[in-house]
Amino acid sequence: MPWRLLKYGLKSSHNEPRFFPEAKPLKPHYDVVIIGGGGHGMACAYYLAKEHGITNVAVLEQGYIGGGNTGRNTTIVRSNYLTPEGVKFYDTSLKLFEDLSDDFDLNIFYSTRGHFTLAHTDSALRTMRWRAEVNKHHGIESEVVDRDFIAKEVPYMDLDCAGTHPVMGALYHAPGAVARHDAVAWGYARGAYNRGVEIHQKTRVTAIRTQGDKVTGVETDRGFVSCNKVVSMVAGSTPRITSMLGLETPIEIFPLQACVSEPVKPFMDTIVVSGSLHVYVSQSSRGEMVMGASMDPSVLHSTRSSFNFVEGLTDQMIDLFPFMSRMKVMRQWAGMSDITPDFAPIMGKTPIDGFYLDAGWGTWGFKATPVSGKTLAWTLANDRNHELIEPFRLSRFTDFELVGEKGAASVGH
Amino acid sequence: MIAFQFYGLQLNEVERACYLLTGPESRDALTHADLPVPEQLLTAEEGSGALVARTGRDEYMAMLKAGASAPQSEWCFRRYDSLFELKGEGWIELMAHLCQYDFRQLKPGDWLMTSVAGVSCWLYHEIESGSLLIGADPGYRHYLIETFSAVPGDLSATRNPTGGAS
Amino acid sequence: MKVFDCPVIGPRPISEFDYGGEVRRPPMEADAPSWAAYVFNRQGAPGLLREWWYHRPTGRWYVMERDTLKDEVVRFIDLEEVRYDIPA
Amino acid sequence: MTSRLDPQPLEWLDRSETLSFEFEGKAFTGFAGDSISSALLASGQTLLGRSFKYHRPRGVVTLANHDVNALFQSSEEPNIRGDITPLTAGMSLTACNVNGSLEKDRDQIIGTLSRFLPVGFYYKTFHNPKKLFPMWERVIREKAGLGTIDTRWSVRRQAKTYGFCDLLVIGAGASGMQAALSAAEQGLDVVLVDENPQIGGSLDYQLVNEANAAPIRERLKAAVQNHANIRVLPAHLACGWYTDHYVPLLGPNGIIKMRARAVISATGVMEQPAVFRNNDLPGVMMASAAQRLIVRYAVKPGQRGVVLTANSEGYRAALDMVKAGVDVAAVIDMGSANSRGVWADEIRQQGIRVLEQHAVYEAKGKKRLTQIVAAPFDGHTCEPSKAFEIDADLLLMSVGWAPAAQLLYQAGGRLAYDSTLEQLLPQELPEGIFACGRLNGAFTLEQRLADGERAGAEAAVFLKDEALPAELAACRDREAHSHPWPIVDHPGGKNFIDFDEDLQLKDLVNAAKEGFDNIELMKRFSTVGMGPSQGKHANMNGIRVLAAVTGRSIDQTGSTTARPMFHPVPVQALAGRRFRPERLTAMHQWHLDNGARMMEAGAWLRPEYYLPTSETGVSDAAGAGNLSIREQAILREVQAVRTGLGLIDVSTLGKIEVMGPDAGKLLDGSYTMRMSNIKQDMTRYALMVDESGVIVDDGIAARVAEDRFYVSATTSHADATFRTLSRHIVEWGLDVRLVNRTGSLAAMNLAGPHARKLLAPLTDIDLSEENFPYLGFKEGNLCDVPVRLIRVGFVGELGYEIHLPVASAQRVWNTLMEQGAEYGIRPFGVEAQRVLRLEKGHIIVGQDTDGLTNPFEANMPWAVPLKSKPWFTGKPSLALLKARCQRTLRGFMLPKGYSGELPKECHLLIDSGDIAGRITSIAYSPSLGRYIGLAMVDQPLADSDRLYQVRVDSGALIPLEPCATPFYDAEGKRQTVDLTEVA
Repeated sequence: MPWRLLKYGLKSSHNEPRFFPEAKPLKPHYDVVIIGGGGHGMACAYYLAKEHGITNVAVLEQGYIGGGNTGRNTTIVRSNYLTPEGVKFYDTSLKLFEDLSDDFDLNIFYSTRGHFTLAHTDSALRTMRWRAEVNKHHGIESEVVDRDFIAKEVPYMDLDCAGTHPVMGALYHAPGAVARHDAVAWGYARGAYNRGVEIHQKTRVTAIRTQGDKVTGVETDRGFVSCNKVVSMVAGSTPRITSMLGLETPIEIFPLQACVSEPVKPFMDTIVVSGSLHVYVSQSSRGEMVMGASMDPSVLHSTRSSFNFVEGLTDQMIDLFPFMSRMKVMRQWAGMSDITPDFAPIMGKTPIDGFYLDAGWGTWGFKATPVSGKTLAWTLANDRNHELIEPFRLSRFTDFELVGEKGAASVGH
Repeated sequence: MIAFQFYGLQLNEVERACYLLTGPESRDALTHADLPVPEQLLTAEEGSGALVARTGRDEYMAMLKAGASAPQSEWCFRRYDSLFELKGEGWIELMAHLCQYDFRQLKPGDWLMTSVAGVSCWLYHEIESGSLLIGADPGYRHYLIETFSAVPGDLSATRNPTGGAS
Repeated sequence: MKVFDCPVIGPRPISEFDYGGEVRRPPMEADAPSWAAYVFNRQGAPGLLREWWYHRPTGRWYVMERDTLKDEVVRFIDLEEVRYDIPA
Repeated sequence: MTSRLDPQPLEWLDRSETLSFEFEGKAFTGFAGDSISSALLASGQTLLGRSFKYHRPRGVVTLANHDVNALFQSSEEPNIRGDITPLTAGMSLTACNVNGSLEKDRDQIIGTLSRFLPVGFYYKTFHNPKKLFPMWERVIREKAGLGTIDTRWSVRRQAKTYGFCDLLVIGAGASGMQAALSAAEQGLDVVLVDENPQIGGSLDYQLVNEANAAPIRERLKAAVQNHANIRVLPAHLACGWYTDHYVPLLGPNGIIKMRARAVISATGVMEQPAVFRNNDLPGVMMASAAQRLIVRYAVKPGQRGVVLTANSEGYRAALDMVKAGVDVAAVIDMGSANSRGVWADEIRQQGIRVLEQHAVYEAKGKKRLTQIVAAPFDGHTCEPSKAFEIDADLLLMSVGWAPAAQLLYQAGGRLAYDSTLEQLLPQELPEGIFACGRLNGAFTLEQRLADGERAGAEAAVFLKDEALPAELAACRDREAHSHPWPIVDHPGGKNFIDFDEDLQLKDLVNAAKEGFDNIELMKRFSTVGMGPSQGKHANMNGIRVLAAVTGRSIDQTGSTTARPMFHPVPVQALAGRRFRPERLTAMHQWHLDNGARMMEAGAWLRPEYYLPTSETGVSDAAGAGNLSIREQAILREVQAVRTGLGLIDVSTLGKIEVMGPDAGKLLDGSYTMRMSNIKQDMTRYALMVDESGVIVDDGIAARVAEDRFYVSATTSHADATFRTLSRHIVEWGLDVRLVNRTGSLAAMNLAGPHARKLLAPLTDIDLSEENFPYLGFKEGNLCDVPVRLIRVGFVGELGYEIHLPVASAQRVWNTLMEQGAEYGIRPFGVEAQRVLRLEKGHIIVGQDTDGLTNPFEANMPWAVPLKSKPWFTGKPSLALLKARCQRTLRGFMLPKGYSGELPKECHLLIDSGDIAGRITSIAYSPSLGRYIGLAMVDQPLADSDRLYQVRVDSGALIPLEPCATPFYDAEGKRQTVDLTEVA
């Protein structure tokens, strides 16, 4: 029995330290204001304090810590992306993830499970090989596997999919992992708070003040705060923030839904994603099947659930896993995906001096939490885009130099 | 050819010569072949052995029984829709399995274009026979027959919903 | 599931439609940056958005003005309003 | 001890049908109409399950599916909810998540270690040393989850249907039935639904002994059953509210997806537990659970009972117990008894001890309740010093209610705390949403009926578009039915807030102390309300605790988001029947009969290659190495086209008629190259890009007449292209008509040196080169069928693409096959076509191009007339992209007779250690006797004359010889004349 629990048990009262600060009034000035108290926002604050010694920082969250997409995603961590820029970026993130529990001294349940992206057509198989080759080139464990391999690893999957779209092979990414998404935000938040960063929940930014083209502060529903560096890390709310500055971006918001089954004894230890069936599934540490599909087809600024989502998902899922027809769906929810034309994020400096962006996270935001926090902190400290995020600059669209993630239309999870 | 029979519910395949007319001359071509010309968009009229629906600004679909005279015009194209006729008690219950439309509101003479079992179809509630005509792209003929035939199996399960005015 | 109460075809579930995205009009003369802005940038923020919607079973295009926060169609736009001329 | 009672007036049982079943290896019996739990209790089995974390003994607590104490496993299904699942003969059930058996669960010791397992303990440890975590994780995962899955279970699917009504009333209790009636009276088409197998709700189980309720009950039930405008659906669960009043109703035979124009939620209230030490012992249950046991299942809930109450319902329940033969030892009232109505007077008259200003400090017993410890209670805390014991095997909790408002929240409704009733009540409801009955604070029978009447009338008025100010609070009661703090602390703990998650009072208090002090963070850190009953018996007390700890009001504390589904819904019902639209070509059966291996192309099925059983040997093409059966079949087909004749079914292509004065202008604007100047009876390659210059489709445009074109599109993009063209007509205000003939016309491509020889005698069209040149288009008759012939060059042989009515396609196909036999005609599939087109260097959109490829990258600068055309979709983007082309498509070859490791599509080109492109297509070319392919090559390498190096599976780098395309018949002579003229 880990001795910390033993030590805790023998104490009479419960005096564990607070994770987050008690609500306090806003100071008049901060060096940096981070809009958005999700995983990215907290990570940025954490690395600003830890790696750059910048602690006069305020994280302003309109709702509660981790209440946005941080608490709504599939919790998948992987780096088998398509483009070299994407692969390097996400692999850095995956490596950071592996040590987070130690850095935080908080168990984020980072669990390496292996990740299958199924191919049901020749063209899909070709795309998998393309990704595998790019991944291997960058030293990432990722390979195209055949039906026999899948049958051995996931014996309970019906590879013939009840007769239509049989599985032809898959991209297998052994380092693919899952983690407790809340714990990642809480770990970063506690780390930042313990290093002097202020966290303000229930504080909504209503306007951003500028002089000429330079940021001077932000208006909130709890008063004005002056600062000369503001970074927007609000994912699904990005257009609302950028429109405050009249800054046009290609971002559109689409609901991304998910659901969980009632908890059953864990039997699935790996992560299975099918592009053409638009479904993904993994089993949480609580025994719930976490399932999802692709984004809703039309723009909507809402986290409402739809019934045809869960109908389509279950219909396709039981072609792959017939026995899951005996389970029950317990709860469904949604996040708001901020999508870009090339399925790659928009990060770093913007035309407005002192205003930085961390957005365009679509369905790939959670896995980028550590690296986005780290690189944005570096960028804020040096007022220059970190080299890992230079390919994701906002100006790439003006230069028609899109990142090729959409190349293979390989929107995965 | 009878597709299936179940508790007085019948699905038959019907033969019609289908045409699509478009362009300014469509109306004259129809009147010339003394076929009906429905006035309103997405409505249909029966007459002289044919069913004619207005599907666009000047676009019409004509389904002719044997013997009716075919319309002639430069922009008149032959279609080969698969046509089915659904009749008998409980056809509304069957359609409730396949199509998100309140068929209790479909009155005789009504024309409807909607999705049935995931396939875009046109439907017409025939006036005298009271049966429902269903037309779709010929590529889906096999799929629609298979799907319509599978539903009655479930119908019997839901045939007597417990209690209440059914 | 959303229902659009459309002219001519009446109330129809969203599952019968394909989404055509934001109505935009290309600038005929534009320098490179403003053409790139037209191609890639979108209105993005929640509010009234004019969008193309294609009704598959009838093959009809609709332009709707929709509140993308409340998911409510405010108005059906006459297609004439979105017409623009292309150089002959 | 629980036991079966004599027949009850409103019982659900059919005593003529005894059902035997097995539970934990023991035989039991019950009646038809019993639930599994009621049958077990009727036989004295009160221990029904073990709690999730501490494995404590659990029994019935709500009997309303608001908890999952009674969760069973069968050989066919996990997580069976005993309280509400009807008993069926032959069931064989066991408990869930027990280590050993229900009676002897070895994991029970975890309960004794609970002091070492504080809230969120798993976040605090097990992570270092890092190596050990996987081991700990396995231990935790093994303990996680409830039921078990058998991955060999077969699939089950239930059909779904659509339903429509004006007004959906959810909940067929007193107020629901009244609402349905008053709306139906005004001519509305009403559906009244209730999740229970019988209608009546609390009008039955709560008011069975109320004299004035009986006539109302009969009248209402008869009225709703027989009203022409009301469809009553018992045993149907409203799973959730979705946009525009879309409410799926889960019934025994599957889901009815009900579209309503308005919804009335008459879903009542959920009884909330009191919190005291060991409040989870079997024998401690809600008063409404005991009433349901007696009224519905004729089960006596215990021998000697105590009622803990804070409302009049507690006294009424005590009277119900007396009537059922339970010895009621005492009624403990957490407040004062004077505002508890006639029922309190009746209890006193019967000499039953009433203890005012008291509460239960602790319950005692091993596997079921044996004794309760009561003590004076000042509204907040107990005085343990004045505690005293009462022996009892039944303790009824009647301390308050939470609104079953999940569907109201989902629809966007807002509730606010009413301090008179001490309950959250609807405050603001969105359009078309109404609430009535106890959910809306109407508690007396008169109030429920009046509120139902009000809601029904309001809905009717709303649906007739007559505005009416909503008087939501009109019929609400004026006295509290819930205690604001039914929570008694105890140094020993084990006072449960959430029975699903085994969360004690201190867990929530400590979570708040650690900073998780808002309702959403508390939920996620402590997991309160995250269990299978989703907080139905826990959220209200959880909110009260958080409000108290933070000193905020109930409304300031707020509540977590109510999400569908109200109860978990079986996947078999959600998935529904399996609809997989399959589109077949006219020659489908012929293909199957002739050994075709079919492949999916969107919804279509197409032949990939043919493997007729009659095939024996194969002409082994030199240099091809040992080929699989599939590859041999494909080679045969390629050789047939190159040397004799091949026929491929291309019916899946998009086929669009474009007519009208502006037809040319539409095509000029939609495609990159100019179309309006195609000469009569000629065709031109049609490349379509989107506004950012990315290739989206390609096809052939044929000039049929001055104002008429016939345009083809690729199989996978046909619908999208038709949609795009029709949109451009609207956007550009053009006078053009489109007709989509994809399904009405079949198409086949006859290709090979003998094509003209075969066709000539069968058609009235003059096939001479002068009359019908390469890329020509002709209309005429073939085998007496009106056809269009197009001389396309995709496969690089003399060929005619025949477009004809789908009804005559098979006949023409048969004739061509018969007549073509002398020329060695063979059917060929998509794979052979891929090889043939590759030999000609033609691209396949989607294989050689991807989501970002523009025409310059696809090495088709000739298709982008930037100078000669004023405007086309994507032109400005292509003007910018022309100068920045970073990669292009290049042909390559492997040396003749190459027998090393074969490169595959999407293998990477490597140039001085960096990625410099990828192979998009590669295949063995029998015509050239070597492997050929296309590669997307980054510019620096493409411009140089260096060999390309491709990294194959083994990691080795294989040299590729760049070469110009087309690889075969570069001048295209073969496409123009008969073989005889070409030496």
